[in-house]
Amino acid sequence: MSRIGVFVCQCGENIARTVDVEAVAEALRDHPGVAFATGYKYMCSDPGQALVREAIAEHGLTGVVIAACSPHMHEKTFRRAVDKAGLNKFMCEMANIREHCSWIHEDRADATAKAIDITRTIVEKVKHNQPLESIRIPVTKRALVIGGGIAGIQAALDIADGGHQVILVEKDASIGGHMSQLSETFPTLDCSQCILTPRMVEAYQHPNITLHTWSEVEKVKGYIGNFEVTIRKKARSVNEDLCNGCGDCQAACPVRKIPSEFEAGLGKRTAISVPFPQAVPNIPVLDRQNCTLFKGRRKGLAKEVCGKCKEACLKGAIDYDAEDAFIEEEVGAIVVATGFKLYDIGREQPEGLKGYGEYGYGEVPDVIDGLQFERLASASGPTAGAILRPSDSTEPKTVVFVHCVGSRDPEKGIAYCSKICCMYNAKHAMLYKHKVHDGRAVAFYMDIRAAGKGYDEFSRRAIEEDGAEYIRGRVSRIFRDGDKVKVWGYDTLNGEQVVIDADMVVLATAIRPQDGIRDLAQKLSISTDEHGFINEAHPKLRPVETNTAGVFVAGACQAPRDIPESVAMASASAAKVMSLFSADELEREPAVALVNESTCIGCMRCADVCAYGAIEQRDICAIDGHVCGHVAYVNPGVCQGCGTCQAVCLSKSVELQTFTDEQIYSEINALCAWE
Amino acid sequence: MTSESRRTLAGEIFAATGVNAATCYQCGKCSAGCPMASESALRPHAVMRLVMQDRREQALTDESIWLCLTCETCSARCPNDCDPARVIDAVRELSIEAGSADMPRTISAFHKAFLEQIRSNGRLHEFGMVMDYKLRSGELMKDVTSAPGMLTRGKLSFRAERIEALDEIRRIFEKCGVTP
Amino acid sequence: MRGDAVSDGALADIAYYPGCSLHGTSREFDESLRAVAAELGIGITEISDWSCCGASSGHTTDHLLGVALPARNLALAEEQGYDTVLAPCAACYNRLSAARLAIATEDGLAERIPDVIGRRFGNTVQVRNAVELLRDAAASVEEKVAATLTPNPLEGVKLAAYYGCLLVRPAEVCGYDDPEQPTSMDEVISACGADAVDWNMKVECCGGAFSVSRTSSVVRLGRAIIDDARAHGAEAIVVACPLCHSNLDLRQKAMALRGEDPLPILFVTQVVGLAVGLTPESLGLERHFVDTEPLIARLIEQAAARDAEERRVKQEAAAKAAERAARQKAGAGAAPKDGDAQ
Amino acid sequence: MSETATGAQTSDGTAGGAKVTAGVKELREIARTLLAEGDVRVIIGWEAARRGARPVFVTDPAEADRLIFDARCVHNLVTYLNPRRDHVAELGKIGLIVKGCDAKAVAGLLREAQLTREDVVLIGVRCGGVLEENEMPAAVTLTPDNVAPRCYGCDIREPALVDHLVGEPQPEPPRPAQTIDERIAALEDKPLEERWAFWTEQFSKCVRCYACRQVCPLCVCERCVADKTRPQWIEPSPHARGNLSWNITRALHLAGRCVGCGECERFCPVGIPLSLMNRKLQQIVAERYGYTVGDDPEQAAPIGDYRLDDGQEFIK
Amino acid sequence: MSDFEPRITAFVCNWCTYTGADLAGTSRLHMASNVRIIRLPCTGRIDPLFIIKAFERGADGVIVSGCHPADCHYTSGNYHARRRFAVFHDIMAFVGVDPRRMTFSWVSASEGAKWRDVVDEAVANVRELGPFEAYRALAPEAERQA
Repeated sequence: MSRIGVFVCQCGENIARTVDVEAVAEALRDHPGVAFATGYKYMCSDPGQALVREAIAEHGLTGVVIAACSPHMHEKTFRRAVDKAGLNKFMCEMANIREHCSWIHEDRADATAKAIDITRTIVEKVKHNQPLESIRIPVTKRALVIGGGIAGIQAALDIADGGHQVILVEKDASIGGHMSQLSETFPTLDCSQCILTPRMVEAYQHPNITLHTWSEVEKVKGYIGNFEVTIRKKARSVNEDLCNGCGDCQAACPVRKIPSEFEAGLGKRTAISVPFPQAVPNIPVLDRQNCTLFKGRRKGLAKEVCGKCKEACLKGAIDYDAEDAFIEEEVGAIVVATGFKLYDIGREQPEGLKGYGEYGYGEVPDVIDGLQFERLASASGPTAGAILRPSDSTEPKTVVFVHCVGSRDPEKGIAYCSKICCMYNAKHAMLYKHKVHDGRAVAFYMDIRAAGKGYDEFSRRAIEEDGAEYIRGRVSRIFRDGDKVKVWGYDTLNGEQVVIDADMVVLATAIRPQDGIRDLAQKLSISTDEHGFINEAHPKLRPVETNTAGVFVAGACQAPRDIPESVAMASASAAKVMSLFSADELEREPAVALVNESTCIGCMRCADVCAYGAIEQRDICAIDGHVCGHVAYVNPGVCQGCGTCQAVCLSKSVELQTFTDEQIYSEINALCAWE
Repeated sequence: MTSESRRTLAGEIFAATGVNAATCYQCGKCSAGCPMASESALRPHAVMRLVMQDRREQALTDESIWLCLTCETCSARCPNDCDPARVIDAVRELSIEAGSADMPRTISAFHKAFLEQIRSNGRLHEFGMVMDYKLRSGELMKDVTSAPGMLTRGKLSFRAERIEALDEIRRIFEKCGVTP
Repeated sequence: MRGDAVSDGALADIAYYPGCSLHGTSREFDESLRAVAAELGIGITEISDWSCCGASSGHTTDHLLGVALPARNLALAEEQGYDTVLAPCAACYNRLSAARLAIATEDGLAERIPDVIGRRFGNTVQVRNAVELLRDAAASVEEKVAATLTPNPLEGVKLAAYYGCLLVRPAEVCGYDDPEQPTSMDEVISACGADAVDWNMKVECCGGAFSVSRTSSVVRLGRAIIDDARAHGAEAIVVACPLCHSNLDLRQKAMALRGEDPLPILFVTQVVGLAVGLTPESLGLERHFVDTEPLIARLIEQAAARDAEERRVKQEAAAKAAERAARQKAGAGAAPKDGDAQ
Repeated sequence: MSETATGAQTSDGTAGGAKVTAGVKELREIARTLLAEGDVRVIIGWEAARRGARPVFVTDPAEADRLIFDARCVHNLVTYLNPRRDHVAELGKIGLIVKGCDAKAVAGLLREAQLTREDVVLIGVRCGGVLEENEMPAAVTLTPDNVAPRCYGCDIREPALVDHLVGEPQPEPPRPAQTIDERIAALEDKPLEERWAFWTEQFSKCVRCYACRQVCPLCVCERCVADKTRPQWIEPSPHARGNLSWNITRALHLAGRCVGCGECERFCPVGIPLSLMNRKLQQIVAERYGYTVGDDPEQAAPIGDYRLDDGQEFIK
Repeated sequence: MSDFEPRITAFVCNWCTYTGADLAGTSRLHMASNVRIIRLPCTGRIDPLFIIKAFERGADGVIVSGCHPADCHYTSGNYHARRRFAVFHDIMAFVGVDPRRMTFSWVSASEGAKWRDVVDEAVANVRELGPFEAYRALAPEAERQA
């Protein structure tokens, strides 16, 4: 027989004004199973909590009901108090007679009657509460960071400096990401490489960081604190241990005309190459698609048609027969930092997007995108920093910069603002004017979005000091006209059409998530929005968490982000990871589902509705050990306690702790007594 | 849209075209490509603006709406799917209903002559139309130079083609409440 | 005006909706279309008792009227048992298609139309334009051209394909080609052995219905188009729209050309006609205001010359071969002399 | 025609007026080989008995000729695959003869991991509908008066989920005097009160024998919620209130799962029109979620699945 | 029937509606006192058996309320609930239970006022329908004596 203590709070006047607290206590006093009931002015005050502790000791209470405010307000408080008194804290529940009663009713009799009902209902629930222990999950204190751009590097370094092992996976040959392609960065115009390269090297040399470039995440299993990750190391054809980055292979390679991805197609590379001089690691990758030797092999030729790089390599590091390798890693947390790619205005488009026919589908040679301009402006770029247009390598005297290409264009499939374009357009206009003093920089914009420290000042400077012409209006058509590029625009501010014979046009094309993001999201069972950006757990309060515990997000894979924001997110994720690593075990409320294996028939309907993949099928064996059937198993580490599984279970063979069928049944039953 | 908002110009336009004028964010791309922009005071985006702001008088009485060629360039390139061409069509209709239509005499003459031709023949008899047009527009000497050329090239015939089921055409005009 | 069929029954007939212009100011479009269709074995039968589609005054004045007038003709085609209507006139094509779409998508319209037009209407008929039709027949056009005995006058001539508005816009109404960078007419031109120049005004507007009522605009817009075509080396502009044609052809004189020879404006059907060896007369080429004669004459001349040249080369080759054969007979058994080695 | 049928059957020695069509021959042949070659240990099908068709377990190839298939083969034999009947499983690998509707039930068991496809060899029969009542001395032709109403408008007269498919194509089942849908519509035309009166009256007859549960091929729980105590959601004693809870719960548990084989109603000793309930639920999931239960095990069940734009007109 | 006070049991999710009801309290929004709330983690946890049992135990009406679509704290519990209760709603109507006795609603943590309206409307509806005698009449003889 349970001995429950009921404590009715007056909450000063808040409850007492409309609810006769004494009457409530009185009514509950002779309710079966209630050993003690009293009212008090402020239950949450120290003396109030003391009252509870004493009563527990004095009356040997097995359960406690605090009739006061909302559990969202003080449940923790009172459970702590109960715990102090040596009673399992899950034996304490709150009856909400303030928010749900005294504050919303005026008639004292009504309110009092209702308060009695509410309290009785909770008393009935507590009769069926079970003492529970918090769930403890071991934590593997190693982190996986996916993506080696500035966000990934920052996260990896922060976690590593915090003394934890980090595995950094990058799909390309070098870390550095898009930032390494940039010339100078807004709003300070400091050289991107100069600030990034040291961080890249630091990450490479950090004792706590294991770097896997030219690698991708193949498979992810497990849950927070206990992920098992399979990494695919794509065949590089170069032995990373032997290679000393001398570059002889590159020099020897006869295939020299491949458009360089790093140079955004404006420069050329060899078939075996490091993407750029400052690459980290400085180890080349053999591009089998373009390599003569492999072309020969694909043709099925008997003998190798090339092999110059192998001959040239004194370290014997070239291995034409290398194959993809798989590495298993156990980690406790994962940071996703896969970054962005640029929208391409071409005719062929991925799901749901349309190209820009009115801008010539990107087939006009002197119409380039922002990253290409970065390479033109970069001292280490294909033109050594000289602004020369692609078609004929002459210096363009009129350059048009077009904002919002793809962005804010639902018709083309992208409704959102890409956020960074306004700033880098201003930067581009500036850089151009700094290099071509007699040149004309015209920018077509819809709105200038320069919110950020020093940002508006920066974009104003482009107009006021560097004389960039800003025209408010979208461009209707861009087409080649002789050796000029015609731009048809409109100046909405003084209401006239503007036609410009440009030498070069730079399109601020939209920011899109990297390819393969949806697959990756699936592997991690995290969600993406309709554009493929990763959803954060809460837009305001949990911006770097995802809806899968233990998986965090940083940088432009979550939404268009500039460098400072990406770095901030990265450090935030790192902090989250480290707080997760701060204890050997993580403690979770035991509000999880539990399967009754004696009645479960393993129909797995529960697994179908579990949003967290917490439920798996488990074989059960007879005494003789042979598998005689299967049942559902709920992984307490993953279960979040929503109870949907229980509602769909036909035989009621799964129970959600703290909200069991018996507890709810008793609550419903208790209500039949109202008059 | 609520019945309340239907009474506004934007509301009527929405009812007639399904276009919510508020979706126009005034980027000007429509006007940038409009072939008639240089000749009209109100450019497509400006029409959208007037509709948005419920400035009925200006929208319905401005000559510009009659200068639209319905070439659809604006709608084809609108990034936010506002369909200015359709909106301008609707504004014209309202303008006619409101009787506030002060389309350029020549243009209204053209439309009237055109529709009259259809109503009375079921098909367009260009020669007849041009004649009728001249009377309505007063541009009596217009094109007298090219008319002979037309004839010699067998492009204009004096005889009007008339369809058999004229009653059907009349019916259509009545049902639509249009009298040229 | 009962439907006088032009059909050799090679293909299932499709309904032919000429529209007013093709019976009037652009009858050469009608003539050349019928001629070409016959040549390609495409059976087309004129919808009997068709009426005007109302373009463009209809929909400019009243939306319902703008839908009802085309709907009547679609209903006729339906009754007369066709599943496809050919509307060569771009304006008709556009109105008919627009009406189809409106009736299919706008609330209550489908129910309302039968009452307005006083006929049953299931909105089942596809609408296609001449360019679309010829593009899909491009293969058979090429065959025809190859099979034609008379030398192809269009071989290598530079033509500018001009689509204008109504063939490609709005995309959801037309949609048989890319609205900004269409290629269908260019494909037809190439199929004829001519080469389609890459130019910029393909889809810009020529002034459409303002030909009569606001000639000044038409002249301004038309000139931009003609200048650009010429700048890209076009020897003629190809159109598939009576409005465009009269604007560019009839109004070209008014464009006060600066000395240059006027630029002939051809209907796409006339181009195909020439390529498959039909006579200029049968294609109504003499009806244009900009005289097409000089161009055609020149082309035919060049073609003849090319042809003669080829024949000469062939004959020489043949002669050589014969000679060699003869010599071989003579010196049978003897080692081949150098020069004969090959 | 029953004469010719009897003639046919006496000649080859089967009792009970079964017509030995080419299809039945084929059926027996397959059964014989399966047993002979040891692919299965038992064939579960129908045989003709004095009072009509009844289930039969054939383990000896020689006895394959006992098997029949005609309009009297009403039983849904899939209930013998029900894991609760493990004594059947003990006989060894099963060869099961299924009509289209039966195949749907097999799919259901597969879908809910109560069976693996390898466990059973399925012999599908082309079906032209069955009799409402299996106790017929001879196979008679179906008429609007004797056909099982559920067969009208059947969407699966030729199962796909089978290893063998036998029998010649059958004609559409006739339209019964009153279809189930018509009965439902008629009921729905009545005001709420009358519907309530109708159902509570029907349910009050329930004696809780649970025959409906026993014959249902998809009632597979080891421990039915109705038998659960602590808490006891469903009052066990047969009175109107508990009966209502039981019958609504039973129906809900079959929402999106019921294959409409009608066995529950056929076996109900007090004649509660359970197929109205079941059919109504089929209508609901069909109207709301465009779902009709089929014999494809991969097809996701409607309850336990969702779409972001599911209708919610009933929600404030 | 004027002195009839409906008894309504509300099954609400902990994160949206329960908190919304808290907000109604903190904003002192007065409402009918006929509703008794049973707190559950998520509408996904709510079993039709709860509602049937509530009716058995003498409730005249029920309310089921949770997070708006896309707001579920557990990402999809409310979507599953939506299907479950759509079916339940329809079949109960078929059996003859007046749908107005069962109120389903989405009330977010910020919709205190909406909660007040839901409550008052539900109470008004049930008050109009009167006590659920039809259901109580099903109780076994013995119980009805007591």
